[in-house]
Amino acid sequence: MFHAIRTPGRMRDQLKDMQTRLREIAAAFLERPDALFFIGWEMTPDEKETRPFFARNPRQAQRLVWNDLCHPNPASYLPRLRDREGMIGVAVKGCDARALRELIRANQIERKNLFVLGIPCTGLVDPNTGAIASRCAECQYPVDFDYDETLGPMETPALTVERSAPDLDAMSLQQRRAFWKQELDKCIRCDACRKICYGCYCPECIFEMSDPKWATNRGDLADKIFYHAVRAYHLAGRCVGCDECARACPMGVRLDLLNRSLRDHAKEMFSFDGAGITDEKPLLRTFSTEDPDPFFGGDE
Amino acid sequence: MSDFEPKILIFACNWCSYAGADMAGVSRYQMPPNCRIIRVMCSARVRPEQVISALTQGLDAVLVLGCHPGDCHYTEGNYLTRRRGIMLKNLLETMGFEKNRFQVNWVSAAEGARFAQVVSEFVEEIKALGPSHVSRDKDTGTHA
Amino acid sequence: MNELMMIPLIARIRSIREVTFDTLMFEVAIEKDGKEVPFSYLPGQFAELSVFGVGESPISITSTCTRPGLVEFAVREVGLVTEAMHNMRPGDNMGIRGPLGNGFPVDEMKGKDILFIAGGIGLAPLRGLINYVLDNRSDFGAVDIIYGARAPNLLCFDWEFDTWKAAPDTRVHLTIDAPAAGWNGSVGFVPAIVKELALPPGNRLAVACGPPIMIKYVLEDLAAAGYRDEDVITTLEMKMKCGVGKCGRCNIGAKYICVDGPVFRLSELKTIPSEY
Amino acid sequence: MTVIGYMKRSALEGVLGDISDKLEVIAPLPSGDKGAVELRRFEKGAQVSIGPVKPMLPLKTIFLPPVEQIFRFSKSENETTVTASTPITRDRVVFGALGCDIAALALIDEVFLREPVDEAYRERRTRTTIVALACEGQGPECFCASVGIDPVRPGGADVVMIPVKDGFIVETITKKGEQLGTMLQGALRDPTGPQKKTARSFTSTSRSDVDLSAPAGGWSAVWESEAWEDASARCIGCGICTVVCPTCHCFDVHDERHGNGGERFRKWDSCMAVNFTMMAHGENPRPQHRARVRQRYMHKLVYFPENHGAVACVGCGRCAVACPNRTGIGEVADRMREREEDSNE
Amino acid sequence: MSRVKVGVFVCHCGSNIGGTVDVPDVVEYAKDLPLVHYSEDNLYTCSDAGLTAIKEKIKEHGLNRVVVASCTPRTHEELFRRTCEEAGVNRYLFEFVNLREHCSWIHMNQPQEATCKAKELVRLGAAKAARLRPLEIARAQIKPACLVIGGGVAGLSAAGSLAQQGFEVHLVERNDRLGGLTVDLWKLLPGDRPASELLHTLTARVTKNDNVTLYLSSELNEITGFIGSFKATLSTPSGKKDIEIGTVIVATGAVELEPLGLYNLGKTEGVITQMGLEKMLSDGRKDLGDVVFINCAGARGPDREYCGRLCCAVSIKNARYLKEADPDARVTVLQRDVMAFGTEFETEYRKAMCAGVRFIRFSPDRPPTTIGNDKVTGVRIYNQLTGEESDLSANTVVLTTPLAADSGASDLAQMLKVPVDKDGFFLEAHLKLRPVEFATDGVFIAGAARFPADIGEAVAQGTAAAAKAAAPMFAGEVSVEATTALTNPRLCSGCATCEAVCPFGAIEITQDRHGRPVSEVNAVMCKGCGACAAACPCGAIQQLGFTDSQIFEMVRSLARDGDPSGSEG
Repeated sequence: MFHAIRTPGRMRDQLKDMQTRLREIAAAFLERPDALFFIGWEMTPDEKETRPFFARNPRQAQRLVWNDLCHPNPASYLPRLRDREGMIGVAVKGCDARALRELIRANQIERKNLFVLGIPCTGLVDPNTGAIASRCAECQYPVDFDYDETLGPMETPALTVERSAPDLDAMSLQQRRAFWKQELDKCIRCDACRKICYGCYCPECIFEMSDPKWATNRGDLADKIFYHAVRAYHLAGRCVGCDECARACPMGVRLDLLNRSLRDHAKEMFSFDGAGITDEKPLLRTFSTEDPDPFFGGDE
Repeated sequence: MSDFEPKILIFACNWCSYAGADMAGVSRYQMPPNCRIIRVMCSARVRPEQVISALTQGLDAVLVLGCHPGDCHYTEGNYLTRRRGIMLKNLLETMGFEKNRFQVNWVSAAEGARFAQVVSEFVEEIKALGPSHVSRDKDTGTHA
Repeated sequence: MNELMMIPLIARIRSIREVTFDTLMFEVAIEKDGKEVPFSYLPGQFAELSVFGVGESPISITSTCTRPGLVEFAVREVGLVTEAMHNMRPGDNMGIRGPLGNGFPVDEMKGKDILFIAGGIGLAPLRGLINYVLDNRSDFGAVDIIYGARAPNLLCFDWEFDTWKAAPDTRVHLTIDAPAAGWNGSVGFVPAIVKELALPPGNRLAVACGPPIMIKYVLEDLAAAGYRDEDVITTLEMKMKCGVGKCGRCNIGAKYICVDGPVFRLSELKTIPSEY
Repeated sequence: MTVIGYMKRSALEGVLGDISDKLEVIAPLPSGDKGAVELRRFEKGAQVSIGPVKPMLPLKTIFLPPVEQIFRFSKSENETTVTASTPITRDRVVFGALGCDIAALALIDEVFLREPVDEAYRERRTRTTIVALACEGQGPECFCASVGIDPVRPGGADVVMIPVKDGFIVETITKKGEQLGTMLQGALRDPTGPQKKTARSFTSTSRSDVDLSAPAGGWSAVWESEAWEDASARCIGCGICTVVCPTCHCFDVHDERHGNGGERFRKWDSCMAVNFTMMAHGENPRPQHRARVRQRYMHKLVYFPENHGAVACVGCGRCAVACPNRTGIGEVADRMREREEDSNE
Repeated sequence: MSRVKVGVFVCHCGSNIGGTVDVPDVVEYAKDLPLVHYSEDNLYTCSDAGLTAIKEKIKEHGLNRVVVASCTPRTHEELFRRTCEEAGVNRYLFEFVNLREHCSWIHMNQPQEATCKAKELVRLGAAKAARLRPLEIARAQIKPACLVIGGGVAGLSAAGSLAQQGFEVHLVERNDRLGGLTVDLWKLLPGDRPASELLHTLTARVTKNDNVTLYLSSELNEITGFIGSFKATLSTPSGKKDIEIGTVIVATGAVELEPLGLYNLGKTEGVITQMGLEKMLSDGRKDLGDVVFINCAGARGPDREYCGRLCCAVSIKNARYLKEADPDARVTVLQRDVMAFGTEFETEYRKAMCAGVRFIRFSPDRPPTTIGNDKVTGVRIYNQLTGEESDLSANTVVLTTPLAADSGASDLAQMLKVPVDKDGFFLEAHLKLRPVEFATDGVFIAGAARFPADIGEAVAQGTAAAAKAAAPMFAGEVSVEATTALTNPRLCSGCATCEAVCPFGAIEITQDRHGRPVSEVNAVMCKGCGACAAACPCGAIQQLGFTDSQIFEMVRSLARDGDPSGSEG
């Protein structure tokens, strides 16, 4: 069933025929004997959003959709499938492709086991408000990613989306502290934010570890500040800004602000222009002797 | 906050800053007694998660000391510390920690005076800031 | 507050005895509000021993309820809590909640011949039952004990073997996995010895406890030897936290291993999915 | 069950304010700025939110708190003194409890009030009066009708308030309810005929087409089915469903030590967590992700009914709303039944 | 292994510690720390009496962890470790707590706080000691053979020096002859002796010594392994050859920069470089006519900031030779600055002037330009002093260009896992402290491959590198501190973050038995800095002796176990 898309008329047909070609390509891929499944999106039961879908055969490929609600990142399932024999098809938009490049670089999936279908996205829509999603303010397509097939030119669309409030840097220290106290009070440490993130692929996360017992699980403010600070730090220089963590949070905690602030700071201090854009080494895996040195003389 | 006595953790790298601390000791530079030094082989061994854990378990400040960039015994350890330090400082400030709760500084093996000066200034700064806003009282009751 | 649910009593360590290089036997006295209190239990039951500030772990009671005095626990060092226990000294105190679990069906075992099969630390829960049977020797038929370990110095409770061998109509068959210097007993895996002895089911119950891989082959051999599922009893090792059937950790099928077990007949085990 | 009067909607906050002097009052209050609702302590002047949005965290939160200290201990020489923690200090009243959450409490009682009784839980249950709010179906996700729950006069409630025009008909059910009723007298007026009639004819419109029955051949037949692979493929294992589910009650126990003392506390846990069944020596009987997904649904739809006679689902639909992939229990049950049609392609 | 029994030995150090810190109070406090079975104080723990006290108490109380609270570990750590070893306790089950330099000496007028700090430092030390695990020192055999890459002056000097010390040397040279750049030079300073004469003595030392195996027209195409056991594959005219060596010396030299297009080099006939001139001089060409040298051609500019160091000397030398060969010819050197340092080059500079060579200065923002399209006829210069432009007639224009890095250098660097700087020259471990070594053990550097060097420096660096390489080869074995990194394959996701941050190339991503990528540390190459352990998100790789759980426990104890001064609640 085709979803009533909120984007302007002219784009609607473009998305519609892209969806048809997506289904054709997926079905063709699933004909191959070594194809395991094709990961794309399908509509949720209430037809208001999309969710990942593992099409196993050409018939199921007809349930695949492409529209401006395809928020989930299909590449985030690949680390779990690293040991599977056979080819895995995956549909990726710009931010997903950047995530996929990070995963391939980190040996979480081998490029030769993947059939990557690039989709030129023209900006996603927030299902609750209908407006262009704030995550698309971060929109950047990777530089020369080797897609197997694409549905069109894979360039960063010209989107003018201003970033979602609040702007933490503009806040005073007291305001920021109050903001995070109010946000983290809502957090119930269900850890959905790290489990949906493509960047969290450690076999055993330090928050599940008993020796050393990093997370104290006391559920008080200190424990939550520790959790969210470490989660954000682990993604410094690796986060593509897809904001899936914020979307998955059942209590609506604004986690994306932490990653966004780190991305801005990485750009400002090291002119690091983002994860997965090029094959340049990730931010915290290397250094430069010309890095700024705000510490010398402790004059901060 | 005149009577507030902060509890401060210092990570010192074995080859330069720990030796600098020794030099300060040998030269009998008097310092406030708020700091505890943990020795690591290189400042690059200090895990940012460990700094965050220290600040959220009740310590008032953390100072990571390393060799001056270029002098690292392991050639590039302090460059990594510098980059990690810059990102961690930003993250902590974004989450509501004061700017100077976490500091990185460079002290060579010969700079006893500089070590004493850096530590004394740091303790004064933290005394001015007061206790950490996340200082968990040692024996909290139930959360519910 | 009842001591079973969450609030432990104090278990003061009276003595620590080395069983193997990584297993110690603790003799503890149970205290409530500073006074020693009796602690009654059935063979095969376990208790949640806790090291305050570190955690809790379910340990089977290895002493025999028919013998008055202290309660004994054999603890192998595998994780944080057991490591902390191994660092304790006589006089220190642990926490204890118990007795927990159902224990062996001693009444149905009366009058029957019994074949005990154990591997490594698996002898700990059976030792209590064996001594119980030997203390009420006349209530039970022939007793055969097959016990094996990887090496001679890993055989637990070796100081009991002689008294067991001397007991009436009781045979003890010891084995080790691979030949070792100074060992002239039989060599081979426990399941191999079970097959070799091929004791007929007849009026006999088999009680088995040991590492999962050994239990898997032993159950196959017993079935091949004609033992009915109800005649084979084993005790399961499963992740447990509360030990009183509430925290959901040890739930397999409709059973809670800590309350409906840990002792199960093979017939009962076949009704639940093989997730253990 | 006796009708004790009619209360105007506008008088509600005032009454709760009066009661809060004597008892601790908990009510659904707004949380954050996006219309979310949360069961929190009512302070004088707070605004109760009664409306279509149900609190994301269910009623179990105030009987089985997310984190709860069990006891504190302190050591000197080698004497250790253990002091149990007091669960609550004042009697409490919960206003605005929903039918599904109250029904869920009855299921949790089956586990926690069974020998050996969880004292802390029992004390919280006995010292809390539950004021139910008859609901006509909170949102599109509700399907309490499909699991036979009466959202108008839910069993287990001490008092029921049935919304009529711009107020409520208040009915007390249990003795505890009557005691609370005496406190409400000040704000109550005699109900008029039409008000009593609307109260009696109050109906709920939740979905009744959600079918949680077993697939053909029973659930054991689907134990090895590939359909579990499909159901668990997109699931990221975050366990939100177990957090927001009113009947989920699994917990984990942690110790903490500082100086010569410390404490033991328990916190919510989820069968979806990777290390839920991980043992100290590294063995994990449920290592694969799909086995954990299977365990969650088998426990609710098979094991719990086998032990306690009722499916452990009260049809509140929160699992579908909270799940990042909007997968609810109803959809998985359907998927298991129709698995023949999919798997043989 | 378990059943940890910690012994704490607090030192008075005469009055250095005891004068400020209440040592008996610290000893009493240490008695009931977790897992501490014994604690005592002594006047001088590092004295014989102190050491024997430690050994006795270890036996008496069955201690298996030792904490000494005295002075800085940097002085007596080895002494106390050996003492523990002699008493049967693994040398790494020992922890030092610094109560002198870090406590008593710096809080002399605050005895209360100093004692409280001392107690807390001892508590941290005991907490870490309780979590220490026994470690063994890693040793590697060193094969007494060296691979010298590059047969230029530096390579020959290194190879000759090693061969004379009796080591097996494999000398690989890309060209079909030895000597590198020096082959194309005519006469050398000082003494204007022919270059071939010097080369003869250097090559003789190599070709005549049967310890040296020579591979001409050969290249290194693959090398694996680490100090003491490198396996290299050479591609030689007679096919692939595998050799095993203990050390490697990089002496690949540099090439003369040929900035085509600069001053119409390659476009206008008659514009050549110094090497071109050297060739002509050694061919005895006399018909050069008037000659203009243009120095700093392609150097000290935006894309190549460094100064070539020896190109000024070359220009001075050749200018004098031209003048002497044809006194009537007008030889002019256009220079931005003359780097003729030391006595040798200063006298050459004066000799050239006396011979009639004219030196004219130009500034980089108004460089000279050549005149003539297909054949050069002169050079237009802007004279800074007079301020006008003027033309110099010239039949030949010689560009003095700096030495630049060989284009193949970065591939070789990749192979050897050693760094190159932004100009492509190999980057030594430390400019002043370790000039001829790389950070990676067993790999050394000599000659122009590191930075433009004249022949004298190349020879000196060659012998220096040979000496540095000889040291481990003489020892025959290298032992490495055991506090190296170790990976736990169960926790490793194979993301190679550790491999990326390791300064020494000691970490490799291999496959575990399921074919999954897993990181593996080479204990001999690992220096134990711990950068990898801090970079790994899930702590799969740990630095032994400084593991996460040890450091975490110290921080937890410091933050959560309260101040020891007051009565412990």
